[in-house]
Amino acid sequence: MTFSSPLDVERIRKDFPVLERVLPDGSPLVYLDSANTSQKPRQVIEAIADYYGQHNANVARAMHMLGQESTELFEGARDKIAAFIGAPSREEVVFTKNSSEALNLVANVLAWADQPHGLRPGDEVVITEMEHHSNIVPWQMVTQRTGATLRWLTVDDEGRLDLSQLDSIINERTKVVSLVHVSNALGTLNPVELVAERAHQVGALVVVDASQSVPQLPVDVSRLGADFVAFTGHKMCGPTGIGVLWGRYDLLASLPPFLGGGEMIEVVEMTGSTYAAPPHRFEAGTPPIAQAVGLGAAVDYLSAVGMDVVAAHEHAITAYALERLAEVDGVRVVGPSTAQQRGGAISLVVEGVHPHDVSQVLDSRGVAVRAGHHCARPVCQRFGVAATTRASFYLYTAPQEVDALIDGLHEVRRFFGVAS
Amino acid sequence: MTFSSPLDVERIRKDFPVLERVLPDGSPLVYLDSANTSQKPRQVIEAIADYYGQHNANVARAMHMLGQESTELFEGARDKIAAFIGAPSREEVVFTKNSSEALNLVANVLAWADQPHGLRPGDEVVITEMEHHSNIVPWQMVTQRTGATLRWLTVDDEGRLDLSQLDSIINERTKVVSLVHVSNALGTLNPVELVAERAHQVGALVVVDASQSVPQLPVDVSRLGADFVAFTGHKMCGPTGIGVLWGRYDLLASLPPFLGGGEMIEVVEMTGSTYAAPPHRFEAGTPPIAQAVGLGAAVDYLSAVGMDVVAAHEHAITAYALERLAEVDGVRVVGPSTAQQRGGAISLVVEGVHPHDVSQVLDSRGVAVRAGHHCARPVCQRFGVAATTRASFYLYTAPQEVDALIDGLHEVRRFFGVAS
Amino acid sequence: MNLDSLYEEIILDHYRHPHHKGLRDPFDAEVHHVNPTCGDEVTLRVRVGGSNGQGVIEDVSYDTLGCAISQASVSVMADLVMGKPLDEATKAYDEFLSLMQSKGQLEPDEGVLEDAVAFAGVSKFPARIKCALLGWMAWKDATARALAARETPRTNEETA
Amino acid sequence: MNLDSLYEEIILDHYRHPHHKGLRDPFDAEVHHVNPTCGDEVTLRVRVGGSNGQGVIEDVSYDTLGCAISQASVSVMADLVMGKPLDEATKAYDEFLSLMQSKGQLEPDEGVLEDAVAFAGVSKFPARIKCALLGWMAWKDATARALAARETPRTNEETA
Ligand SMILES: Cc1ncc(COP(=O)(O)O)c(C=O)c1O
Ligand SMILES: Cc1ncc(COP(=O)(O)O)c(C=O)c1O
Repeated sequence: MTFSSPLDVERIRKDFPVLERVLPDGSPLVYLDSANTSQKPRQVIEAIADYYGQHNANVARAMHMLGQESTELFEGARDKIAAFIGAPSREEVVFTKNSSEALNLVANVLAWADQPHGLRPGDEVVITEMEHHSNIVPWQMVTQRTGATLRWLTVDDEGRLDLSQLDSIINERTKVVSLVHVSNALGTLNPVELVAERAHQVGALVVVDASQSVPQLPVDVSRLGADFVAFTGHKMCGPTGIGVLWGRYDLLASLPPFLGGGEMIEVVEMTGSTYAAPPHRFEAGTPPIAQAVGLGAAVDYLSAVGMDVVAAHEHAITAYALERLAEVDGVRVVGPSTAQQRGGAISLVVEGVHPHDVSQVLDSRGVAVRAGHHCARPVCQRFGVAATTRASFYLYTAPQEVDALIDGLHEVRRFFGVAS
Repeated sequence: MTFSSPLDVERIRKDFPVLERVLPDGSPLVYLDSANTSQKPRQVIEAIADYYGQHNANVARAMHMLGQESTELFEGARDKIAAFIGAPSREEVVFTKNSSEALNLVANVLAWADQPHGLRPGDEVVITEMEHHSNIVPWQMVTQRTGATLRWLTVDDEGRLDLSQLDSIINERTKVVSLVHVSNALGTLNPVELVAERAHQVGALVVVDASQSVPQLPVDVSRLGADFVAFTGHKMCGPTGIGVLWGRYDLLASLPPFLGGGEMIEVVEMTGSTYAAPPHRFEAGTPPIAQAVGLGAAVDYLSAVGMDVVAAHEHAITAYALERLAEVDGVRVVGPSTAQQRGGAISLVVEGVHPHDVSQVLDSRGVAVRAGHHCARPVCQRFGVAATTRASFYLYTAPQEVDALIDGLHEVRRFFGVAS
Repeated sequence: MNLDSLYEEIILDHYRHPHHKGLRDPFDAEVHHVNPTCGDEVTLRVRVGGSNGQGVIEDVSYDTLGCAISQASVSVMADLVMGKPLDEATKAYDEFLSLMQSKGQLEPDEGVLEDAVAFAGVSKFPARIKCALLGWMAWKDATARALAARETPRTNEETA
Repeated sequence: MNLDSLYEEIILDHYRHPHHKGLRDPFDAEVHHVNPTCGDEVTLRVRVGGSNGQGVIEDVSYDTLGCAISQASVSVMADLVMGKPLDEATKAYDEFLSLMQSKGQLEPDEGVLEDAVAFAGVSKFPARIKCALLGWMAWKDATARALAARETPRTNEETA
């Protein structure tokens, strides 16, 4: 088995302090849970500490020295993120607390919007069967509240969207199509452009949950065909507590606000208020300032490595893992079995052993994976399993860590007596 | 003029790295903008860096070593915060992104709730004229959406609530009373218990915006008479990107969720979902993990100093500042003129000089204050000013910094030629 | 963490050969519990007999979908409570709950818990405590419902 | 930061003795602009004359509530654009906007900006740029509206 990546993983690993952790028995930590949350490089940790220790102040409102520094750092981070995703304008980048809030924001403001975008009884919202709960539940909530109907594209046995239904499920009643770019549960990379084209044909808005793709692939929002794109800082070397909603400016400017409060207003009177222009209209209260600074440092870090290089490494390690997994008897991959059109999360089932028990045995050997439904219960049900074990990779994942996973899976089968 | 505080300010100041900053000309930074956001002690900055560098993982979902550590740190922070505010149960502490989200959360779930708490046409919501925009705009938005009516208690010339209207404004149509504990614009400490008693008489719920009080005073939610209390991490030595909503457990358990997504669910099916118990019901998506850890470190820090000591220091420095301000001709305090029933934010007007220009001159001398309406435009209008200059203090504020403010105000008057 | 302190031989035995598994009639109450983090599920039935003064757990039957810990735990629990007077069964429940919350600090009472003492190690694995408790919580809930149903006249087919 | 690089003598003069202040008739358009961060306000009227081929700014009058920078800026702006052909006034606007965005890096063209060159220092104070721009933005908006109104027949009392 050969492994080849354009990335010098050993050099990258030195930037991530947590990768130096060892187990009580001295064996190294093998962190294969990056689709859940990524580790943070020193550069990000230090940017946050430096912000708090040297420049901390509230933004926009303060005109003193620290206030100017923090405002420049915060709005500078917005510039960096706009450039990172190819946003035509920095005003299209809205900071939220995570992807989930970004998706809820869109769902709620569409429920409250005037025509043409407002959700009304008889309207339809289309999602897919492989969505994360954060792209299911908000739409269930708003369709219930507005009387609109929730529909979904189903998934085939290989974990791909069944596009044969595309033209019937997305039809002239469809107001919104919201789908995941790269599935966190299956790893599938969806043909967003194709779905978006159909959605736009019928005048529907397109929301893309890019929580897994922005960290892994070069994503250019101006080419994706989306009207809104959501992603989350903690999965892309950035801090927790920050997410991003990108939206087309004209659209954002036509929509009502989500949360009310400081910074999102124009003029407040007791009897009524007017609202600021995007992005501030959607950023009520003190924003995640230090977190934006940290996310800015994260995109600097990723850009310095190069997102094409990150993607190539992710592809190489995923291909390597899929090949090596095929060696282990009684292990079945849930989702695409090759690395084509695929991200770096691999869900697997060890026949006869519950995913909890799989991950427990792996953890005892320092191999950190996730077991459960990965906040995507419907797609687990689609594959007839309550849960899976998921290994997921990032730019700091070394092929030896995949080897440790494979060794661990052999041990799992031995320990629970299912090895032949 | 004498100043006496139980706190060793010089020792405290050593914990705050940013206080070592100097201006280009070498003069020290005098940070008097703590009501806007507080500075962070080393202990908090290090807790965050240590979290990212040594324990970072997603919570609840991960059962590997790092996942267990981060879950313990995160849920441990919830315990600390529950203890800090005297919450009868840790399950009553909901993490939000800031105070503003906490207040919007309550407003929205009350709009969506079934009876007896749901807002309906004819119902009334009562706020006050001295609220921060974050406790005005959400209620404007939900009353507009539900057809309920927004009413408010007015403010007298000393910046106190006019309680003569209490029984008429809060009446049997009132469903919610939401008010600020300590005003960020005036400094006023409101008699929350008294207002809450009246509200409960008529069966209304009481929401307290404690964004300024939890940082400054010992606050015990079980004695305040409130049903919900909101506050924000960045004003109490903690990080940005985190706020807290405390709510009575039985109430939280009876209310619908706010945002939908990962972690707030029980069972998700494509056709509908059931929701987790509080607090998780109200925490969709990856929570502000590192921020909770940082806020936990902040309450450890404040508790070690002692909140009664913090309050005594704040009181002493406010009294000192009010006395010294009385020396400066042409300076008028907007809000209570003595330190009784008062927090440590002092809004002032320099006759003949716009607050922007006041703060610019002060900034040129290293004195950082805030100029503007402080996200409380209605109360500025009440006092016939578009804006004020606000100086605000915290446990690290030294009396010499108040002296620097006073010297600066004399210079303001000289520079703009309004000194007699 | 040491695997053997979690997966005791007794636990692995019950997991491989669960006792009292499969839903049975008659029963007084049936509940369905889910662990939302992982999707583990248990459906559990309870039959409470005995005189009014003192109930007796006559039968516990169940169906599960879950990990070794949750499956073994429900099996051990069924063994333990079946045939026991209600107060003794409840005592075992309380003892088991304390054990799970003990972070490995409690010496379990083998007289009360019997085979369930094998779960002492689980309390050191916070993520697995919910697995071990799933069946017990379901039993507690089902029993409470069965008792509540006894207060009201039985009219449904369950009593047929 | 050095105060004198912000509060140039010319600025303080205009602040203390603003030119063209007070709302006047006749006018073609009136606008009200607010700076939401600080609450500064300006009400501004514009009268555009001239032939169709080339408009001329005949009058600018205003009322303001604001800081020294915003008050001086609107006064200097009124001086500068009044009596100017539309294209020259617009050129001054563009030049002023560039100056404000220059972070102190641009050498302003005194031929175009006259007294407004005194605001060069403001561009080094990001928080004050909005103050300096408030009146200019209002003028730009009012002028655009006045021109739009000329396209449609004048029927309202403004033209009386
Ligand atoms: C009284 C009051 N309420 C609410 C807020 C809003 O807090 P945040 O901006 O953290 O949401 C603030 C601070 O800005 C405040 O002072
Ligand atoms: C595909 C996908 N969507 C949405 C989310 C939610 O992100 P967050 O938890 O940061 O809100 C996740 C991650 O948990 C995800 O993988």
